[in-house]
Amino acid sequence: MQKLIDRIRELLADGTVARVLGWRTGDLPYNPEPAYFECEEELQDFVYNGFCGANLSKYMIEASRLEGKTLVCLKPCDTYSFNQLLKEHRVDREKAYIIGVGCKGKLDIEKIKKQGIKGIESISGAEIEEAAESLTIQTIYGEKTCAYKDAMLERCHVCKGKEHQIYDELIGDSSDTTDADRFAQVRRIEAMSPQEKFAFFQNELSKCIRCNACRNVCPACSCRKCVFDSTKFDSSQKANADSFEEKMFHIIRAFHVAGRCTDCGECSRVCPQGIPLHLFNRKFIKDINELYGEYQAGEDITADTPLTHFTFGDAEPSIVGERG
Amino acid sequence: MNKPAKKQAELIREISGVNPLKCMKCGKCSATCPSYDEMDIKPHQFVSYVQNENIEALVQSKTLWKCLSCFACVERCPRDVRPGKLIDAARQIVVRERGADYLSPDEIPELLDPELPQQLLVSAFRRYRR
Amino acid sequence: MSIEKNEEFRPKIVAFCCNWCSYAGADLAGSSRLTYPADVKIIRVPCSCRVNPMFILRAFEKGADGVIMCGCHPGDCHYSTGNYYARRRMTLLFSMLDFIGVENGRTRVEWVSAAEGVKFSATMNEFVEKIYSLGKNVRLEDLRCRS
Amino acid sequence: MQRIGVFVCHCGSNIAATVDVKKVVEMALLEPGVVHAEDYQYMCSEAGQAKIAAAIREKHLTGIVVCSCSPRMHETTFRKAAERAGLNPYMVEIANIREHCSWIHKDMEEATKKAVILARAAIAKVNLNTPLKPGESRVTKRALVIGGGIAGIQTALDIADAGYEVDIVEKTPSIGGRMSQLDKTFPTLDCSACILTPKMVEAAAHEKIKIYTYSEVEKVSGFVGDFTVDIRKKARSVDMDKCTGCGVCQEKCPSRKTPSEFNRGLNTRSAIYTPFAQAIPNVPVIDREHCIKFQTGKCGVCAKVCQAGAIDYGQKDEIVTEKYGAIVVATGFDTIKLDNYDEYAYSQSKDVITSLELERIMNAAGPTKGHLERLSDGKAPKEMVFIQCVGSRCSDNRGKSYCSKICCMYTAKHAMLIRDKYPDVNVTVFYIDVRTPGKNFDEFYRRAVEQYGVNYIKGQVGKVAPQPDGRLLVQASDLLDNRQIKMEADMVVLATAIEPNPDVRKIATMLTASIDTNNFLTEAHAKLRPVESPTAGIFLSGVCQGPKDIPETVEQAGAAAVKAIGLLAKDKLLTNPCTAQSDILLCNGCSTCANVCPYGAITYEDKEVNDHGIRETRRVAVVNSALCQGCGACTVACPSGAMDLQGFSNRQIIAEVDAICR
Repeated sequence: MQKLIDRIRELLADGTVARVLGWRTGDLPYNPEPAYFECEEELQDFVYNGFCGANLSKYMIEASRLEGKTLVCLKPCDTYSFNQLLKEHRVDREKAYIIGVGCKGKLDIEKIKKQGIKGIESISGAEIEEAAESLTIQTIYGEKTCAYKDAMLERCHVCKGKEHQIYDELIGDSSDTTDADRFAQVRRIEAMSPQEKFAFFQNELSKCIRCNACRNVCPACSCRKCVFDSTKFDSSQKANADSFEEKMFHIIRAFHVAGRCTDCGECSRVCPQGIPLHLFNRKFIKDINELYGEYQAGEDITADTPLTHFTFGDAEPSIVGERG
Repeated sequence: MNKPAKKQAELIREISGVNPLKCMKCGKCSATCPSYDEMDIKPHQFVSYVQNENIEALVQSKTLWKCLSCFACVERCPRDVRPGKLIDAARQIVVRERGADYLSPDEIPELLDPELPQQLLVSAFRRYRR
Repeated sequence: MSIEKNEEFRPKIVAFCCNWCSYAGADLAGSSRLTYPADVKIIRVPCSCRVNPMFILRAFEKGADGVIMCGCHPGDCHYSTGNYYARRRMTLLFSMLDFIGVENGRTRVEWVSAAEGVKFSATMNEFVEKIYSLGKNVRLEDLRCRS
Repeated sequence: MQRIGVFVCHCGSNIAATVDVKKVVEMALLEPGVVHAEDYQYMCSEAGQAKIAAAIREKHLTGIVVCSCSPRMHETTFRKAAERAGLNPYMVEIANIREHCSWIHKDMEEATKKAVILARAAIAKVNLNTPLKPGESRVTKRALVIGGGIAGIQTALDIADAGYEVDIVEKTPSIGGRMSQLDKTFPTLDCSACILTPKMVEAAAHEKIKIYTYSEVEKVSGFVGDFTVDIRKKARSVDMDKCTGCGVCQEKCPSRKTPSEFNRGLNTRSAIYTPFAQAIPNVPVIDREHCIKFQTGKCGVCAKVCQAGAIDYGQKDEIVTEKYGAIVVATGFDTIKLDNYDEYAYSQSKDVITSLELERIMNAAGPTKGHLERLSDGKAPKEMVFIQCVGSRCSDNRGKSYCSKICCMYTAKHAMLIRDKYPDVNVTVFYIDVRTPGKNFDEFYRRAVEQYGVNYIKGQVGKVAPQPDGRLLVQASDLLDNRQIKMEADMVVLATAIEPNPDVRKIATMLTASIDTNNFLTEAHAKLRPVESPTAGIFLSGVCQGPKDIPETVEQAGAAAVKAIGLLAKDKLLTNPCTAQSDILLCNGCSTCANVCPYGAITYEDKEVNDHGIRETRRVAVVNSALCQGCGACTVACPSGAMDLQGFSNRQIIAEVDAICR
């Protein structure tokens, strides 16, 4: 991290960039938050560790409108999102100085808590310098340990790879964390009976409190005004939510980002109710891959997006029923 | 050959992967065939027989054993009907029926004729190896 | 979800038809007096590519028991490519609905040309029959009800 | 809130016999916004329309719903009636209670219930309708014809005769096209040049026609009535104004080894050349790739011999930009390459030729001066074989799936001409089917058989094998006699499939005209609009739309001209107001919509917006309503809901859905 901070200082000092978009230490040891840094002093709070899961690319929409260049720290998976935004003309490449930061998998505090570790005071082992095998956690009940792998976010187990898709320079090493099948969960649900599927989603979606965190964090949900907030579509706003969007919110949202979602997994990470929202997106990705050929949003910004493209021989919609 | 003709025709279509209805009866298969004169049912007729589900006649025909499987007809058929594949499939049906009238490997040396094209042997081995 | 006969289940079925082919096909079914159940109500759209997946979700949420979309045959679109986009959108949407446990039989896409009155009527008869066999749609109406 | 009137038509007994129209009126009155409802025997009649007009005036209606037959039948009628009564025509909606209700249901109660719901949906929609006004766009009274073959020439002449200016853009150095390469034409055996040349001259002399030869369309922008086209005039290296067409340069040119395009490569031409004697314009071009001066810098013979001083080695390509109201595509065809058909030995023997090559051989101006002879040894053939359907009617990816349509007739022509001129030559035609629909066509074919003794055999040829003695072994089947034929021939002529000119795909993309998998341009309607492209202002002439013979091509060329004239005759065009519109405040500028627009109607502009007090410049989508045809693909692709379709808006359709499901 020191090398990263030194380089950031340098670029800020020589005026290459006007500000830095990174992570700031939060009020708890495991909740760093996205922040702008505009001067040397503010960098005191700069942090980059295993808990810096937040994808900063969406903030670049805003930063693209600011004076001068913004230095942004992007993890490998974040660069897909940045690329996708670039493709949609939502960010300005000229306004961004991208430091591709290394990633050894990001941590999920909920997974730590699920292991019965409570009253956390500090955590070590999350710094990215060390190839930490385990986390040492000081709690009010004493010291606990937890394997790094067991605390990793679901998305890191199915990581797309640690190669940055776009950057100005790279700092820090990455290590491969992929050890699971990205579509295993989707397949498991596909194999269920309609009754089971419905019960599963009804159970999950019933937890939704419509806090909109998933939407607000999603780099693909970058509309100036969301259709759910727009009167033009007659799907009313949160305040006077009618039943339509209450029920369909997540499906509509998934459809809106279909073909554009990079599977960054932020929706599931930020959901306070722990709903596995990424399943919707991944279902679309799996279908797109199977029906229209492998496609990874944000990988090649010149590629045709699956929903704005077609071939004469595309599968008929009846394939859904036929493949069982 | 106790299965109903319809079933067998279906089987031929299945084994060969050919839709005989695509045939436009141009006769290029028969024009192309090197064993034409030896055959009682000509390649283009073979397609019609499958279309008409007259399979009994096919399995009894000389054609089945005169086709060299050179696949010239398969190569040149403009409609992708591939008569050679149909003949091949009919042969498969016969071979699969135990006790039916087909050659055993022991009989072959005696039947070998120096005039016989090498290709025939090669394709025969290819087929009966299974 | 079996429906008992005496319940008098009458499904609500929404059919989106493109103006140039399928709507005309439905007109032809009408002028040829080819009957199909009155449960089907047609909404005219300029092209199948105008059908937003939201409309279909909206219909289900408002109590529709089945939604069918008809358009020109691939390659015959009045706007040349509209139905190709529609085909992808609907395939993905139907797959998603299937994924969350909504019976696939409740959604359907059929390509019907202006000359295919017979096909239009036959398709509607078939679809309605399917919806009768599936019964009332309850799942989409309350996907997010308390458990 | 709208003030809506509902008008329920009995359509005699067509509706009223199965739908209780009174009940529909009664129920309609309960719907929000409805202030008036009535029923009448025939709403489309004068009296019915008068009722609608009266109600509009008396009740100050802002919208109406007519429950009647299909909108495809009388929507225009009722819209016009409303307009006459002072109501915006787009405030009219039709509930189709005839084709979609009374005619298909037998039970009165059921049909009535459905009619009520259909009316309810239409009322719900009208509640959200807004008055729409068709836009106007101007018409540039000049047409562009792409391609200078018989199709292009005919279209241009017809348009010019109607008094409009026409430009022809032709890729090669001369107009004339394929027809100029033909020797005789079926079914009357006219000399092709004799009937074509006068047309070429007429076009060249016509004061309204301007011909750009050796030129290509480079770029097209704009839309119906107002296209802007860049034409690249390739450097001819000869000054068109100075050249007298004396031909001395061509005689003296020392570079003579270039295969002649006009003679299908059967002989050679000079580097400075006109494709054929009757070329129009009669001004040669220098083929720079083969010109010694251009390749080595040393020569300049043509400049030395040119009395007129017309040779200009320094000439450069020139881009001309012109405006047009209508564009006619007449790009024609070529024969397919025979690389996939090794069995016919086309590449192995000079004596296996295509039919188009035979045309050149038979032609007095051709490589053999019109003598039928083998190209390998110059000997006169005794046995000739014609093979039909080479590359046509193939579903195996080697050839084309369609029938090329002209081959049966030109083969009959060739066979007849050969038997007529060389009675000692045996002619055998191997065919799959002989297809001769057309006036005097079958009679023509029968004459070849009956009068000229051409031997027609049903059965395709399997292979053609060159023999050591130079003759050709033809192995075929005779399906009717059920025998295999092995015969020797001196020449084999392949009726090679035709395909659209390969350049047409590029042109179609420039014009956003749709094209099928075979590269034929798609017509707007297979039966009712065969010479129009679905893209407004683009018309199709000749083989670019599908295989055609000369009479059909000329017919279609005339039809395309009429359609173009119909457009040019208008001073202004009314545009369909049901177009997409983007809400500037919602638009993300993401370009998704432009990707799905088949008409290229969406562009992006940096626009100053005032978003609730925040002033900034944003990249936003702008729809050109003159180009937009209103399909709505963009509205669904748009992630933010900024794009909406007037007349079929999201809210309107959702209101209909709600009304039906209520």
